[in-house]
Amino acid sequence: MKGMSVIVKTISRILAGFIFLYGSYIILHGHLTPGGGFAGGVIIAASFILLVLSFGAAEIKEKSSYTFSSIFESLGGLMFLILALLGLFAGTFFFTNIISKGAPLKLLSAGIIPLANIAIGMKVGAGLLSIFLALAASHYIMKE
Amino acid sequence: MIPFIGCILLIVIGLYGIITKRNLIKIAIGFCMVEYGVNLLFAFIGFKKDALAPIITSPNSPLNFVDPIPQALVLTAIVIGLGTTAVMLSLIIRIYQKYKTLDINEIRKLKG
Amino acid sequence: MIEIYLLVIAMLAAAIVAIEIKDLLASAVSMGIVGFSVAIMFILVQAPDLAIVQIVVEILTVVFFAATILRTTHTDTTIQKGIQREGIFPVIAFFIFGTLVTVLAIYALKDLPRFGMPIMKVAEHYIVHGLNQTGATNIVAAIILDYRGYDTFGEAVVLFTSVLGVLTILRVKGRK
Amino acid sequence: MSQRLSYWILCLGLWLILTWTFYWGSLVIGIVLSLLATIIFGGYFSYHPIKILQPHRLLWFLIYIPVFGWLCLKANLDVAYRVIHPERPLKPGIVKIKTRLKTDLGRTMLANSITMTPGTMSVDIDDDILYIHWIWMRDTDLEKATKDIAGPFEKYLLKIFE
Repeated sequence: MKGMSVIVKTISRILAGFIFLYGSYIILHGHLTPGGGFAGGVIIAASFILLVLSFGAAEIKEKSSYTFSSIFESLGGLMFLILALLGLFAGTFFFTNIISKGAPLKLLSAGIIPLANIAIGMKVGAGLLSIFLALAASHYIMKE
Repeated sequence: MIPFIGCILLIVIGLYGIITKRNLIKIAIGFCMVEYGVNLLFAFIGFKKDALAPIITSPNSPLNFVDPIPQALVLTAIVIGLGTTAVMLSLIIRIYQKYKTLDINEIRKLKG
Repeated sequence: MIEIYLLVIAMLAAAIVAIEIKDLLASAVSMGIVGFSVAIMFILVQAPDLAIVQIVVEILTVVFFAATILRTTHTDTTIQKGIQREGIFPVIAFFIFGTLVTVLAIYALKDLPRFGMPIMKVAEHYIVHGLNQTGATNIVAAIILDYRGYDTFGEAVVLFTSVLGVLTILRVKGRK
Repeated sequence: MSQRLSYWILCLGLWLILTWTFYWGSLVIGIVLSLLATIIFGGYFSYHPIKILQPHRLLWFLIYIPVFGWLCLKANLDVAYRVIHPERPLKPGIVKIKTRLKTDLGRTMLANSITMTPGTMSVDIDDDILYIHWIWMRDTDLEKATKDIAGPFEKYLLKIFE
């Protein structure tokens, strides 16, 4: 897969970071506004997919992107599991919200829910990115 | 009642694609249709007339919300649907590489 | 209300086009139309969380389908005029199963509450106590990450398994 | 390095617009996230930060917006006239033009401006040669076509981006 023309490249250069920031905003405000880990994670994956599509699969270092996305996916899953186990370590149940709730309607509130959102976002984004790389990037799959 | 019947019709259209079509990608699209129909049916069951989305905007606002539980169930189902679709598509790519066709009758003949 | 009916009609038309059209790329795009009308209906029934996820996931689904179609073939060669002898059995099977599903579904729909008047016994508890117990103002986030955390955990496991499946199916050669 | 600084400023501005608050927690998270976005994506960005700080570029950009609107309106009326006219005076074709802009961002803006005015559409770009699909091919000559299509935009874009 070759890259596209200079116009597409220039625009996607500017937009990819903005899309990443928007996805992060959706994840971090998941407990206050619509959105959350699922939506934000997919948006972050979309920002990387935009770069891959516009610059072409030959441009990216495929091996290291696979390694990165697997590391992030495992990290997300591990973080979610640790957050769930925190309640068990504190002497209550699995998935207890033990961190203080904070003031409502503020960004830093709701205990473990924002952290769990971040974990879910990392997991979903990295997982979908590696699925996309496997489906669309060329070298990994076939040598026709 | 009519929106529910619309969802059922979408599920039946997906079923039609799965059963009668012989192209593998059409079958995958049929599975997606069934998934959309089920998700939409869930969201419609939770709808309440003249109610708001389940998000508290200020501490003293009235709690007249639509049912949040179907939404929470469907939210995970949508992402899982994308994952299963991806597995289906990767299988389709492999089948095409091996048999050079997407027609299931041809594949059945070429098997072995 | 009328906009939901119109969108349902548009969605069903796009679904039929997606199943029947010959060009597979056009078929994937028609499936995108179905997904986007589903997203708009999610907004109309006051489910913004679902609408955001549906829109983004729909884009990715179309991208995945396009990637697959670029890898394989563009045209559906199985479509031909008239019904062949081997094509008659699936049609009969569809008529049997389709009528069965429709009749049973409509029979089951009678037990559901009417459209627009849900029974909210459990949800009432979550709505009233959600802000105090979890601190999250988005009730849907409170449910998926606090009250029903197990559910989300199972979802994460399923997603992990599907990623594993895709990478295993598509890898070039096994490790020695 | 300096390109990354300008990208960081842009990202932080976007975060402030999104959250619309100066609550300290949100501000700290915004700064960290903009840094993250800059580290990951900033390497692709090539626009010198000095150019953002020069006020006359911003002034020319503010002038460019109404000029572009006026040109767009004129092109709209022109295409509408061609559609309504009973003889349909159409002579479509693809012409080649040569731009004087050097930076990628300037060329992108020029191509997008040409595409957004009705009647002309940029099809492909190859270094400083643009291929334009034109609904009424007045000239096929390179110099004249450049003057006709790109001339009104290029004057301002040269001052903004070069």
